[in-house]
Amino acid sequence: MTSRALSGGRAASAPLLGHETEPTIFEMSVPGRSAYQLRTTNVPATALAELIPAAHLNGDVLDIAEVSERDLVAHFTRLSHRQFSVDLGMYPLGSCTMKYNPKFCDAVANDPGLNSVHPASPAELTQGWLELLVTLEETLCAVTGMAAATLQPAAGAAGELTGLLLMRAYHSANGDPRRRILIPDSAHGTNPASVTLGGYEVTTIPSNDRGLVDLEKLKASLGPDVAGIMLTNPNTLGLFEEEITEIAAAVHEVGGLLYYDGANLNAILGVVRPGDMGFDIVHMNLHKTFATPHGGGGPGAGPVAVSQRLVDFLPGPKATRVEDGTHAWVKPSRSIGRVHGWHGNAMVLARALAYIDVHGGDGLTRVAKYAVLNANWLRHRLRATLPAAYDRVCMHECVLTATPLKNAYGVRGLDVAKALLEEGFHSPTVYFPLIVEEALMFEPTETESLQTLEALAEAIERIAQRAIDDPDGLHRAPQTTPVSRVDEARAARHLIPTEDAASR
Amino acid sequence: MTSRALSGGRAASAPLLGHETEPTIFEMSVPGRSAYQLRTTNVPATALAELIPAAHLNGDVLDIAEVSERDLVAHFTRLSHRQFSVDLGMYPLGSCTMKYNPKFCDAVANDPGLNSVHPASPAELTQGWLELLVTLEETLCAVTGMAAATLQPAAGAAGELTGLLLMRAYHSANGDPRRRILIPDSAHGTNPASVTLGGYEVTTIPSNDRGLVDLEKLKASLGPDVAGIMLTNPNTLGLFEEEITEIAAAVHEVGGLLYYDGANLNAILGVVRPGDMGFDIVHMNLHKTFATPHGGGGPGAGPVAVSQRLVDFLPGPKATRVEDGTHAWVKPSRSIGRVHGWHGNAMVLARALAYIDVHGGDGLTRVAKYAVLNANWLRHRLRATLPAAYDRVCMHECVLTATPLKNAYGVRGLDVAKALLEEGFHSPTVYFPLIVEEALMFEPTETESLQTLEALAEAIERIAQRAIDDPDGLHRAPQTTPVSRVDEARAARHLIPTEDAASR
Amino acid sequence: MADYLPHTPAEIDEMLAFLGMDSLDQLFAHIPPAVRLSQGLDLPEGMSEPDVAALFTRYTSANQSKASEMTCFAGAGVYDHEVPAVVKMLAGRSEFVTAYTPYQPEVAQGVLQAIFEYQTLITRLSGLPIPNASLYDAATGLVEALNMAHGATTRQKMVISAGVHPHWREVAKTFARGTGHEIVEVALKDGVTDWGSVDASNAAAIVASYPNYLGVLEDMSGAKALAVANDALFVLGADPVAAGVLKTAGQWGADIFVGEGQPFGTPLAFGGPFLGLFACTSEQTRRLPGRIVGETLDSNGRRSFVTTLRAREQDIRREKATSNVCTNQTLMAVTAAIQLGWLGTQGLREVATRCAQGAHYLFDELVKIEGVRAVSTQPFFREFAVRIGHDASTVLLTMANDGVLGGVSVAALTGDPDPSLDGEVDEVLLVTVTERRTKEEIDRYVEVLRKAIGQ
Amino acid sequence: MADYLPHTPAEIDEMLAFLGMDSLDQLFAHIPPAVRLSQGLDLPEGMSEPDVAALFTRYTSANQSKASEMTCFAGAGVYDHEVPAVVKMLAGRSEFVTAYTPYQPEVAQGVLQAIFEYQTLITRLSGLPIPNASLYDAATGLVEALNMAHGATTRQKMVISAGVHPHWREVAKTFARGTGHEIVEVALKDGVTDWGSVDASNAAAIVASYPNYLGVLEDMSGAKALAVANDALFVLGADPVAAGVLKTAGQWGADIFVGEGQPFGTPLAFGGPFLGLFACTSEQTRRLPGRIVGETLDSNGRRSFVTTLRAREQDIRREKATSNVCTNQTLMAVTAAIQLGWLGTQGLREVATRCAQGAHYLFDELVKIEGVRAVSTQPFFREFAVRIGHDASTVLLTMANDGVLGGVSVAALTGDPDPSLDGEVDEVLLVTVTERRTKEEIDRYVEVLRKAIGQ
Ligand SMILES: Cc1ncc(COP(=O)(O)O)c(C=O)c1O
Ligand SMILES: Cc1ncc(COP(=O)(O)O)c(C=O)c1O
Repeated sequence: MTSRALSGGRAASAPLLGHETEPTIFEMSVPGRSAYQLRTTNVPATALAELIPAAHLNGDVLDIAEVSERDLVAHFTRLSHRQFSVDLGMYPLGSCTMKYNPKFCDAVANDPGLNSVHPASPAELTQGWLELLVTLEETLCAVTGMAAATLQPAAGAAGELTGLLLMRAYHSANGDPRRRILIPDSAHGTNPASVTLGGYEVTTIPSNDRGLVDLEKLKASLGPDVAGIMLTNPNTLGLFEEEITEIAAAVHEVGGLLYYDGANLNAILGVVRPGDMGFDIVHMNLHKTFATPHGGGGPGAGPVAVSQRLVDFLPGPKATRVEDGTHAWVKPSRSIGRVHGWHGNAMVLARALAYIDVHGGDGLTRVAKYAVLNANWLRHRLRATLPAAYDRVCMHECVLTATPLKNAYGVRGLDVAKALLEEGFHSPTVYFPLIVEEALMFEPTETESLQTLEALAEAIERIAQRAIDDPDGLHRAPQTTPVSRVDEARAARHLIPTEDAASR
Repeated sequence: MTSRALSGGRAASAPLLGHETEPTIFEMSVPGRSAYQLRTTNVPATALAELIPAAHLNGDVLDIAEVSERDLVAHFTRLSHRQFSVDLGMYPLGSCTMKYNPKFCDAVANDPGLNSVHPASPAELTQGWLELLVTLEETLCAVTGMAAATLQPAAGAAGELTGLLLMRAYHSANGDPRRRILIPDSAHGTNPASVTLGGYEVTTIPSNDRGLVDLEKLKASLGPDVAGIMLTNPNTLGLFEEEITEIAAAVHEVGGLLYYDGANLNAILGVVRPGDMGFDIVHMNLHKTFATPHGGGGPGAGPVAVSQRLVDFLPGPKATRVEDGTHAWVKPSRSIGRVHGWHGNAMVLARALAYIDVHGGDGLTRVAKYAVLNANWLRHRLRATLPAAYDRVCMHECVLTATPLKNAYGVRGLDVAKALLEEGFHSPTVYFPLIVEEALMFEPTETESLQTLEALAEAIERIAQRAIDDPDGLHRAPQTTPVSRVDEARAARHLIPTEDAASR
Repeated sequence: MADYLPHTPAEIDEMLAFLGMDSLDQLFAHIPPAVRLSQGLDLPEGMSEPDVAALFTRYTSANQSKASEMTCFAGAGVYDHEVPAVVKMLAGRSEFVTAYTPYQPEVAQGVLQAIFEYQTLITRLSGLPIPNASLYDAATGLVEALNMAHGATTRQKMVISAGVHPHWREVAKTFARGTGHEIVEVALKDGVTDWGSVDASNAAAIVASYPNYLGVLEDMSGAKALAVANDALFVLGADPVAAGVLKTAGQWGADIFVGEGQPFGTPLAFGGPFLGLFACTSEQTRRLPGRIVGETLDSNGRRSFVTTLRAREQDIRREKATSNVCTNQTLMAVTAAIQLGWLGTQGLREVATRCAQGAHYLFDELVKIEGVRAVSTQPFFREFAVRIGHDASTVLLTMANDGVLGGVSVAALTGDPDPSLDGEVDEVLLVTVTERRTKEEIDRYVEVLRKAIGQ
Repeated sequence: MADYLPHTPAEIDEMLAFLGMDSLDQLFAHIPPAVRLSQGLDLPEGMSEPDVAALFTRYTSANQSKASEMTCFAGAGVYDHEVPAVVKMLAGRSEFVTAYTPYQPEVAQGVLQAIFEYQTLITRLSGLPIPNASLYDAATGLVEALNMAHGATTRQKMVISAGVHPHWREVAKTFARGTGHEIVEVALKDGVTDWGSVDASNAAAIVASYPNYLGVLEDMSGAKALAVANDALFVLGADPVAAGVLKTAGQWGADIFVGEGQPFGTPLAFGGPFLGLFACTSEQTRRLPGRIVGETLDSNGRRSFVTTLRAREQDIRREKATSNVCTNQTLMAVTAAIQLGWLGTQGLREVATRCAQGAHYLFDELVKIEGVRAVSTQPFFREFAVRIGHDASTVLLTMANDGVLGGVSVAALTGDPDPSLDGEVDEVLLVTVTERRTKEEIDRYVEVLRKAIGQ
C-alpha cells in the first residue's frame, strides 16, 4: 500500500507542513484517471485508421501522467511552495536584475486583444500589434541612443549572436570579413560563446587593477582583423568603464565595431546612452532592465538596437510604419534574415512597453539612480564584513569577496550564499565574475527598500559571526529549506534527466 | 536599526526558508511610501475645503499602512505561504465539505460580463444576470424537490434565519404564530442560534442510541405550539435519519413545518430529495455542496428553497421569468422582504451554476455516491485505530472517536488533530457534534482519491503509534508548522484584536 | 466524462469489495425506498467546461450595463473604484481562496494575520476600537448592530433615519420580524434627517447614515445628542472611503459602526459577495457578532493569531448566541486589507478627494441644465440626487444607448415611493462620481443626459 | 508619482549621507561628462497604470484577428488548442513566474522538479531519452540541432527538406552565416520531400519535418535511410501533439528531435514566448544545448533535483561552448508539463484524434467546392494545403469580415515564392483544424470560403 499512499493529496512536501519530498506526477499517476475536458464539436468521429495510414500510427504507445484535476492542482501548488521567487523576498542575484515585476504588466499581456492573436494573421488584421512593436522599437532606440532595432531575439544571448551576425554582415558588405572579437576577461560566458557561434575568434582583454579594461593592452590587441569588441558597461564588476570614449575611438580607428551587452543597462537608464558612448550594437535584456518576469529561467527578450550604418542589416521582417499611417512587415534591404520563428517573444515585449510607459523618461532615470544608490549603500554597509573587490563607487551592483572569511575560518563564498537562504534571502551570484576570488555579486535593484537592505546586511553579519562560532555548521547550510545542500556532483556523475531514467 | 530591518523584503517567515513570524503590514510601513496609481482624470482639483464644510473634514487623521507595491506583494505572498488550503492538500474537515474547487468556476465568475455589472442597473440592462439567477433557482429546486427559492441569503446561517422567518410568516398568515422549534441535540450551533433570532424557542430532541432522532421523544415534544423542526439529513453524525417519513408525518400532523439544513446535501444529490422526504424549507450551502471556494471563512451563499405553500412569502424582489421571455424583478405577494443588501452573493451563485452545469444530473449523483463511498472506506479502514462513534454505514462523513486513545495514553482528539497537520493533512472537525466524546469528524469528499485516503489512514496509524511511544510529544504537536501550538486561552484572556491594541 | 472525480472503475470495485459490498447502491440501502429518487435528477447531462463557458456567453452578452463597457455613474452603496491587477492577483492566491475558516491556527496564520490587519484597518477607518472579522454586507451588518443595541439596552425600539440606505432599512425590517424590534423611521427634510420629529424615548439605537443614501453629508451631532439624551446607542452607517477625508464614525461619537467594504477591492459583482464592516466601542466587546481574531503566542513564544472570544459564537453558545453568523466574508476582508495596503494613507485620501472633486464638478455642470434641480442644498461627498423632470428609469435606458450608466433611479431603488422625498420620486436620479471618472467622461455624461431629457 | 520605487526623500538623503554624498548625481560623477545625457531621455513622462491600460486599448482594439473574437483556422506551427483555466492559474503562480534560473537548488525544487517532469514528458513524446530544459522556439531549436550534428560529425553540410517550416529554414540560414554551415534544401514533390534529388554525401544532418509544413505526413523511412547511408544524424522536427497518435521521432529513428511546444498550454501570443522542444539520443548527451535538470540527493539523502552537466554551458565553457543559450523558456516548459498533466494519456490521444477528424472533415467539404484543389494527395494530420484559385491573402481578408480567420497564405508565410510548390503559390491556403473547432464552425468556414471565392 505504500506506493498507493504516495500518490494523491498528502501535503507533507509543502514546507508549511513538513519537509518530505513531493512525489513526481508520474508517481501520482493512476491508469484511467484524467482531468481534461474538451468541447463538444459534433465533428464526425471517424476512426483514425480510416483517416491516416497505419504506417503512421504509433499504436497508442504514448504514456503521459494520469491524474485528476484536483491532484494536478495540489501537486503544482505544492511545488510552487518549494520555490523561492521575487514575490517572496529579496533576490540579490548579481547581473540577473531580479527586481519587482509589476503585476500590471502581466495583466496587459494576458489581454486576449494581444494574447490571442495568431502570429501569421495578415498584417491588416494585426495593426495593433504592429504599432506596439514599432512603438517599442522607437522607445528602445530613445533609451539606447540608437537608430533602429530588431525585437526578434528571444533572450540576451540570442541578441548577442544576432549582433555578431550583424557585425559580420556589415564587414562582409565592406568586403572585409575580419576574424577576431575582443572581450574583457570579466565578461559573461555568453559573450565568448556567442563569438564562436558567430564564426569569430575571441581575444581576451585583461582587466587592470581598477577592474576596468586595460586600455593599453586593448590597444595592443587591436588590428585590422578585429571585427569589434563586446563590452558591458557598467561591466560585470558593477564598475563603469570610464575610458569608454577612448576605447570606442581606438576600436573604431581600426574599423572595428562596438557591441554593448545590455545586461547592465538598468544602471545607466537616463544617465548615459550606449549610442552616446560610441557603441554600434546594443542588446537589451528586457527581462532584466524592464522587469519582465524571468519565469524560472525564461522567457526573456533580447532586442538588438543598432546605429545607422547597421540598420539595413537588421533581421526581418520588421514591423514598420508606412506612409499612410498604417503598419506593415518590411524586410530591411540587406537583412541577415530571421533569428526567431516569428516576431520574437511578443508578450514579453508588450510587458516591457507597459513597464516603460508607466515609468516614462523620468521614472526610468530614477530606476537607474536608486539602483545605484542601493548598491553603493549595501557595499558601504558591508565593508567590514564582506569587502568589495574594488572598493569605490559602483553602479547597480557590487562584487564582494569572501576571501577574508575563507582565509580566517575556511568559510567559502558558497557557504555564505547557502546560509543566506536560511535567513530568508536568495543568494547573490557566486563565483562570477571569474576574475574575483570568492566573488559574491550583489545586485539589490531599485525596488528593494532601505529596510530590506539593512535586513540583508544584518543577516550577512550574523553569518559572518557564525563563520567564527560554527564554521562547520555553515558548510552544512542550508538545513531549513525544502531540501538541504544538494549533491551536484552526484547528479553530473550519473545523469538522471527523466523519471524513466530514474526508475531504470 | 532593528525595527528598520523588520520592515521590508526578508522572507524568513516563509516556511520554505525558516520559521520566523511575518511582520504586520503596519510594522513594514514607512511614512511617505506608497503603491497606489490612479488614472489621470483632468477633473478640476478644487481644494476640498471649498467643496465640503470644515465641520465634516477629519483633519487628515487617518493612518493606513504605507508600503511599496513590491513589499505589499511580498507580504501577502509570504502570508499565503503560511496558510493551508484545499489546493495544497486534503482538508477532511467534517461538515465543511472542503472538496476541490474547480478553477473554471472562478474563471466564469471573473468574466467582466458578470463581474462588472452594477447591482442597481435597470433590469433591462442585466437580462443575462436575471436569467442566470432564474436558471439557478430552477436548478436548485430540481435538486431539492422544492417549488421555488430565494438566492439572497449570503451563507447557510443566513439561510436558516430566512427559513425561520418564512415559517413565522406562514404561521402568522394562518393566524397561528406558534412558539417552539424542535432541534436534535446533534445539530450545528447555527440552528439554535437562528431559532432564537427568528423569535422562537428551542426544544432539544435527544438522539437515540443509533445516533438518530428519537422518534418517540420527538412525538412527545410535539404540540400545537410547535412551529416546526430543523433537521439535517444525513445528520451531523453523517447518519441518515431513516425514520424521516415518520418524523415528517408527525410534525406535519401538528401543523408544524420541516426545515432542512442543507449543510450535508452533498451526501444525497440525486439519491433522495428533501422535498420528497417531506421538508418544507431547505437551505443549501453552495460553498459546500456546489464547491464554491470558502475563501478562508467566506463568502458563501445560502439559498433557501421552499414548498409551494411558502412560495409567496419568499424574500424579494426575485428575478422572475415574465411572459414575453424577458426577466424582471418581482416581489412575491406576501414577501418577508429583503434579507440581503442586493441580490445575494451573486458571484458565488454564478460559480455554483457553472459547477452544476459541468456535472449535470448524472455528475451530481456521482458526487454523492463517491463522497459516501470515500467516507465509508475511511471509516472501515480506520476501524482498529479510531473507531466510529456509530459503526455502521455512514453517508458523506463519519464521526470517529479518540476515546480509546485518551483512555489508554491520555492522547486527546485535539492531539490527533494537531499531529495530522505535521503529516500534511488538515485536521478533521474536532469535538463536534457535541454528543460524541472526543469526536473527530472526517469528511473526505468525493474529489479525494483512494490513494489520498490511504495516505491519511497511514498518517493516523503513525499518530496512534506515537500515542503509545511518545504521548507527550503529541501534546506538543504540531512543531513543523509556521507556528507551533497556539495559546488560545491567552488570546481570550487579554483581547488584542488590532495592531493598535497590541502596541498599547 | 467531464468532472472532477478521481475514481476509476477498478478503484470503485476495490473499495466496495473492502466494504463487503457489490454496488454503490448498497451504500444507500438504508434509505427508505419510498423517498428515494428512482429516475435521477431532472437536470441536463453534464457538460465539459468549454461547453459551459460557451453557454455562459448567453448570460454575459445579455448584460449590457457592464462597467467594462459602459461608463458607470451608478452608486447607491456600490462603487466603481480602481482595483489594480496587483490586488486581484494577491487576493486570488489559492491559499486564501480555498482555505476554510481558520480553525487550526497553526496552519492558518496567513488568513489570520490578514484578518488581524483588516481588523486594524477597520478600527482606524471607523475610529472605534473593537472590530470583527467581517459580516455578509452592510445591510445585515446593520441588523447585527440593532441586535447588539438591543442586547446592551434590552430595549426594542430602533430609531432609524430615512437617510439610511433603503435596502438596509428593508433588511432591518425583515429581521425585526424575528427579533421583534420596533423600527421607527425618521423622515428627511431637504435631504437631512428630521430628528426633531421623532420620539426617541426608550430607544435602543439611533441609526444614521453618513453620507445618507441621497449622498448628503448630515451633521451627526444631532443624532449623537439624541442617542445620549435617550441612553440609546448611536449606530452610524458610514462610507469607509469617505473616512479618507471626512470624520470617522468614532469622531462623530458612534457606539457602533457599520459600513459596506465593497469599495476596497471588490468589483461591482452584481451586488455580492460584498463585505459588511463592523466595529464598536469596547463596552460592547462581549456582544460582538461574528468572528474576531486576536493576537497571542505559540508554544515557542512567537507572536501568533487565532480566532478568539469564541464563547460568544453560535457553535458554542447555541440558542443563547446573539448572532448566528458562521461563514462570513473573509476573502473580501483579506481583499480589503490588500487594497488598503495598496492605497495607503495618501492613496485613500487621494481617492476620497478625487471622488468629491469629480462629484462636485458634475453636480455643478448638471444643475446648469434647464430642468435639472438639486434635491438637497446640503453638502455631499461623491454622490448626489437631482430631479431631472423626467422619469429617471426611462432616462437611464436612453443614456445607456450612449454607453453611459447614468446613475440609479431613486424610485427603483426604494421600490415604493420614498416617504422622505416630497414631489415626484420618479424624477429623482442618484448620481455618483468615483476617482475613476475622467473629466471627459463627466462632460460626456452631461451631454448624454441633456440629449436624453431633450435639453 | 506612479512607479514601483520605495525610496522616500528622507531615506534618499539618509543613504546619501551614509555614503558621504549630497546628491544622487555624485554617484555618477565618475562617468565622463562628455557621454552623459544632459537632458534626460526623450520619452514621455511616466503614466499611471490605468492610464497605460487605456493607452493599450489602442493596440488591442486594432487587432482584429483575435482568436477570442474570430474563429481560428490558422496554424503553420502555432495552434489554437484548449487551454483550461486550471492550467493558466497554476502556470501563473508567482513562484513560477517570478523565479530566476534555479541556481540554488535548495530553494528551487519547485521549478526544478517541474522541469524534470517536463523533461520526462518530452522524452516520451519524442521517443528519445535525453531532453533539455527548453530552447527559445522550434526554429532556434533546429539551429541547435544543426550545431549538434556538426559537433558529432565535424561536417558542415545540412540537408534540409523544403517541408521544414519556412521560418525554421530561414532561421537556420541566418545562423549558418556564423557557423558556416552549408544548407542544402531538398524540394517537395506532391507535397513529399524528394530525397532522391539530393547529394547527401558528407552531410552532417538530414533534416525533415513530420508533418511537413504543408501538413503532409511523409513516410520518414526514406530520410532515416539517407542519414544512415551517409553517416549523418537524422534530425526530425515533429509535431508533439501528433505524437498522441502518430509515430514519435524516436520511432522513426531520429537522432535529434526538435519541436514547437506552443500547443501545450501557451496561447497564440502573436508568436512568442513559445517553447523549443529538444531531445536526442544518449550518444549526444555531452553536446546537449541549454540547461538540463537531473535527479540527485540532498545532504540528508532526500531525492532532489538540480541543473546538471553544467560544464557544457556557456558560462563555464565560454568560447568552447557549442551553444550560447542562457535564459531559455522555463515558464513555458512548466506550463507544458501542467497542460500535459491535465491532458493525460487519454486527453492527448483524444486531442490528436479530434484534430485529425476535424481536419479531414473540413478537407472533404472543401475539395467539394468548385475550384478548390488539394495541393497533395498524401495523408495529413490537422493541417492541409489547398489551392483556391484566388489570391489567398485577399480571400483571407474577405473571410475575416465574416469572423473567420481562414488559415495562412503560403505565399505570405514563405515570403518568396516557395520553390517546392509548382504553380501559383499565391493561391495556396494552409488550413488548420484543432480539437476546439466545432462542426458548426467548420460548416460555416466552408460557407464563408465559398462566398469569398464566389462559389
Ligand atoms: C552580463 C550578461 N550578459 C549576457 C547575459 C545573457 O542574457 P540572457 O540570459 O538573456 O540570454 C547575461 C545573463 O545573465 C548577463 O548577465
Ligand atoms: C450542519 C451545519 N449547519 C449550518 C452551518 C452554517 O452554514 P454557514 O457556515 O454557511 O453559515 C454549517 C456550517 O459549518 C453546518 O455545518
